Amino acid sequence: MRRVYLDHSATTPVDPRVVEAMLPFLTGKFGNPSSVHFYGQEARAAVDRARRQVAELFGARPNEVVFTSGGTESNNLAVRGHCETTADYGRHIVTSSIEHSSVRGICEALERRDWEVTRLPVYEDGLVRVEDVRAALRPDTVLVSVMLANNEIGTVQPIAEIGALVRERREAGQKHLRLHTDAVQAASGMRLDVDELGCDLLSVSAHKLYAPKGVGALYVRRGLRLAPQNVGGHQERERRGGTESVPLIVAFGEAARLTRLELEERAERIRSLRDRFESGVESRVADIVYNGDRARRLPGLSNISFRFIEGEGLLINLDMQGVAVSTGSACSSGSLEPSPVIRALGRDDELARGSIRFSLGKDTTEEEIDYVLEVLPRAVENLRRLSPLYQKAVGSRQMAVGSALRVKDVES
Amino acid sequence: MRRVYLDHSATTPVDPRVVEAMLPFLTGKFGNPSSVHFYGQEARAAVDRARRQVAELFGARPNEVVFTSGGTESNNLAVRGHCETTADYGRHIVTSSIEHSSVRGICEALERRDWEVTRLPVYEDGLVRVEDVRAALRPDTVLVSVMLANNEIGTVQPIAEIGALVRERREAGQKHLRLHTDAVQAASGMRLDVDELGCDLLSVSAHKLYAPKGVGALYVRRGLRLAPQNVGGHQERERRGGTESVPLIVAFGEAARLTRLELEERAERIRSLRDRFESGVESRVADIVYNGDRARRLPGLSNISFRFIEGEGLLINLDMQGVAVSTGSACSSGSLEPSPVIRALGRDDELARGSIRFSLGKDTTEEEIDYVLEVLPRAVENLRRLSPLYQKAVGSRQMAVGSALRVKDVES
Amino acid sequence: MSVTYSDTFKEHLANPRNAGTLEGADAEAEQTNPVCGDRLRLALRVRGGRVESARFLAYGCPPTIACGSALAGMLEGMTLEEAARLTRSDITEAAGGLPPRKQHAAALAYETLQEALQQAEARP
Amino acid sequence: MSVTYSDTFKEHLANPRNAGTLEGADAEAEQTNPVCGDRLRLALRVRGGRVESARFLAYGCPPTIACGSALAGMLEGMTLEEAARLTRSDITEAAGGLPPRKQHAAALAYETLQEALQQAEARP
Ligand SMILES: Cc1ncc(COP(=O)(O)O)c(C=O)c1O
Ligand SMILES: Cc1ncc(COP(=O)(O)O)c(C=O)c1O
Repeated sequence: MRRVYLDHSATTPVDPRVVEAMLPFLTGKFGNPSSVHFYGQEARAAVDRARRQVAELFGARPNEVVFTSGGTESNNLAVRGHCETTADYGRHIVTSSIEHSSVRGICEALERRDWEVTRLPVYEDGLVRVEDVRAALRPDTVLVSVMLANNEIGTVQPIAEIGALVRERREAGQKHLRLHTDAVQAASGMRLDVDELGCDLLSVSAHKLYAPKGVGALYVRRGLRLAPQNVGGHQERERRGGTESVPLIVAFGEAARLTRLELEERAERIRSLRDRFESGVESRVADIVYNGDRARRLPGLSNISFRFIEGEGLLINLDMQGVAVSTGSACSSGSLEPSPVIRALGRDDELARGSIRFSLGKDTTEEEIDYVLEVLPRAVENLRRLSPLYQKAVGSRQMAVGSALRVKDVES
Repeated sequence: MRRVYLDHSATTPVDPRVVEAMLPFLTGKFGNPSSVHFYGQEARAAVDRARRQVAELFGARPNEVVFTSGGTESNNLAVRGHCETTADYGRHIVTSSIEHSSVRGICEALERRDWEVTRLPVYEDGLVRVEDVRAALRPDTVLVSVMLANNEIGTVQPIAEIGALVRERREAGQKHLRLHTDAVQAASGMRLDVDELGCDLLSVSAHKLYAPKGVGALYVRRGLRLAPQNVGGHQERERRGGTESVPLIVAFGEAARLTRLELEERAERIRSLRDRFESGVESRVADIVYNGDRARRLPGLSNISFRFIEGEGLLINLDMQGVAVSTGSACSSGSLEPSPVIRALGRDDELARGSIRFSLGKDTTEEEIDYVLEVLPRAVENLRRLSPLYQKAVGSRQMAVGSALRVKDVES
Repeated sequence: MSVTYSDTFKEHLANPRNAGTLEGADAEAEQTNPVCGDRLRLALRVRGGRVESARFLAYGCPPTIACGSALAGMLEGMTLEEAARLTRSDITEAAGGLPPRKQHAAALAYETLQEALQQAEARP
Repeated sequence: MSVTYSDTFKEHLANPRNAGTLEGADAEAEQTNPVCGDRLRLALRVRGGRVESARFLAYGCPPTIACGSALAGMLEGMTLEEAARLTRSDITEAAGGLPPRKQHAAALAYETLQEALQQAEARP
């Protein structure tokens, strides 16, 4: 079966060049970087090189990079690590209502430990307003954590402006206030620079950048102390214990290098394919709603709600025809979880349930997009014809449902 | 240069069969196990298979296995995860004085949060006594954490007996008391069975089993609840957030399978090579002391203190001749850190500083051992001849130091 | 949040049996799951105490569609007594099985069937 | 806890210069680092205000050995005045450099040198 992967926001295939770079560190150069002997030094040198490569990805110094097991751990270390250090100075966090479940989860855990969390709204465009951040800041706020780009709708938040605001407050005397940004999704679509962003902590994850799952990094601005979360061992300058995954770190380094080299070229290609995709959908499918600001968003992401139908049904239908996409909604026994991100845009449950994320990657081709444009309208149509909501909506038009149905076994 | 790796306790090379098993999950089968579509299901199935393989390694059920980023994280999750859950019932931990730095580190962190920690002694044999455990248990003890096999001297602790004791106490009404054992080192050298051991939590790490660094597992006995440490996402049944590292987990599964298949054969080969090594050293080098009980220890490990000299010097000397070993001691500005494990045996600082760990692996050969037996005595001799301690010790024998020195540039 | 579906299940989704509406139906039931919003509509034409035709419409997650398809498919040709004896697990089975968290779809189908049978029996 | 050593450093370790003791030495100094227990012994034979021979013995981590070797090696041929002008960083450099956490080795070598020079100067 023909397969088209349009779920690069979930994870990406490993670039063959990245596989190539990491392979030697599995078998031959397998040392533990903490070992003093030759094998250890060889591994240490490789980790150091990768650290420089990852630091360059976001314009930091190598010793500001802490390697972790992924984006989730980076977020945990950033938020919990900073909050545990500053709890004596304040217990208030400002975040957005559309953060990734990891930041959301940590904030909820902190609430159970007597922290207060202000969750900023986003508006129909999926964007946080800097004025809202300003209004939410309190004298006891120690952390602002707002993601750089959202994983479901791809909107890019005004982090540089928030960074300037945070710095201003800090200079005005609120000296424990820091800015964290989750750049896990952003890293593959836009150039990052921690100084331009003005952030103190920034999370990235390798598997969104054509490197393997299981490794990530946290940028920690020089001078900032975090309470380590994974303790024991002297690795990562006491900031994160555990034997370094040398092969994954090397892979991450190479992927960071390639991303930096090829980012603009990739982004441009992907953006033009995404535009082709969206105009194709518009001309073939009625009753759709785009989710999130279409200008301020990542180049590879398109999130669309299809009225009258439900995301998982469409997802499975597309999957049966080889097209892999995702939906933010989940329906499980006794509870409906329409995507909280789409709900935060002010959409009703039906639209939130009918949202599908298409995320393109650096190797997505025009032919693949055209195939999806062939398959998608049919899948939507078939599901709509099964949908009582759709029937009601078109009822007045006296549509002869049975005869128009293309599915098998249908009688009038 | 000829290279002999005798540091398998630090880390192991990845078995080519393990590389083979993981490779498809980097490029082709790269899905995120949380994805509903084909790629996700393929990844999910691979993780499930690996979970069964790892569960079989220690006789558990698959859903009792939580994948982590390594042994350090497994230990963190076990100790902190259990203690946070049971803090209302008691704040006392019993552990040993020779735990790995990760367990040691977490216990120290808990002490700073008002937990009490009893550290059981080991005796000259490097073994914990069950009676000491019994005496240390208090009504408010919620956790006993004693490692199965030590990473520096390889001694195997009486966990089954401790497990029986813990179970007895639990049945007598101390219902929150649990036993954790760090089996990171043990897994490569002895068969594990969580029911025979009677433990509730057990940590393992893939990179000691010829799989890559960066993945481990925690056995969590059915019914036991842990406070998750890495939060966010629904992975690992809410016990550990973060996108699963499918390639590393698959690698770990395959390594677990191979370990289970080949363990006895490997252990026997390794033990006989280790014995050859030790009798070779005995016959060639005087003034040595074995560290740790020589019967109750892992088959591949030999820890020897060489009098009058310092471990790191010997390590570097051996390294310059291609032999990789390790020492538990570290000397850094303003502080001496002689191995706490060797100190716990009652050895003085000099012996603790002069300790070297030789750890053999499944692919160690007789030729390699013989090469080390050629190189080691010379290295020891050279360092001793530089050593004022040695000079003093042999001073009375009127030894003509200069003429006997084999190092270059020496005049009488 | 991952879920594995059987081939039978997928076949129901790819090619739903008996989808649509029915002119001159003897029963037209519609039930909504109040929690998650899933909806199932079932129409029956009954002749001589036997279900001659059955059609369904569904909005909701794939299990709801598959259960609608499975239910309508198995109903055709059954007597009303046979239909009344159908259980939730008969529907689940005909749909090719459901993951634990998706059992509510069979419940919805079952409720809709009960309503339809009541309507059919109430007919003269 | 990893540490990278230079080639010069390793050469000092593999082939220490001027190791040993000296018969009829004009100075025999021994210093111990009270914290970590490292020991360095330095013996000098002085002729006409110039170091004719220098020998060292060392117990401790590799930097202590390398510094001993480097120091004894560079002393031979120096006048006592030149030797007195040596600094800690001269020793570090001659040893091929030291990692930050190992600077104490050069300090020990320096202290030992000072003691030896005092002894030598105290000689008639
Ligand atoms: C915005 C965002 N943050 C964090 C994560 C978590 O990263 P990881 O999958 O490496 O744990 C993801 C992806 O899953 C993400 O999209
Ligand atoms: C006994 C013991 N526990 C825990 C660990 C930590 O495991 P990892 O290196 O996977 O973090 C190690 C090895 O480093 C170990 O030897």
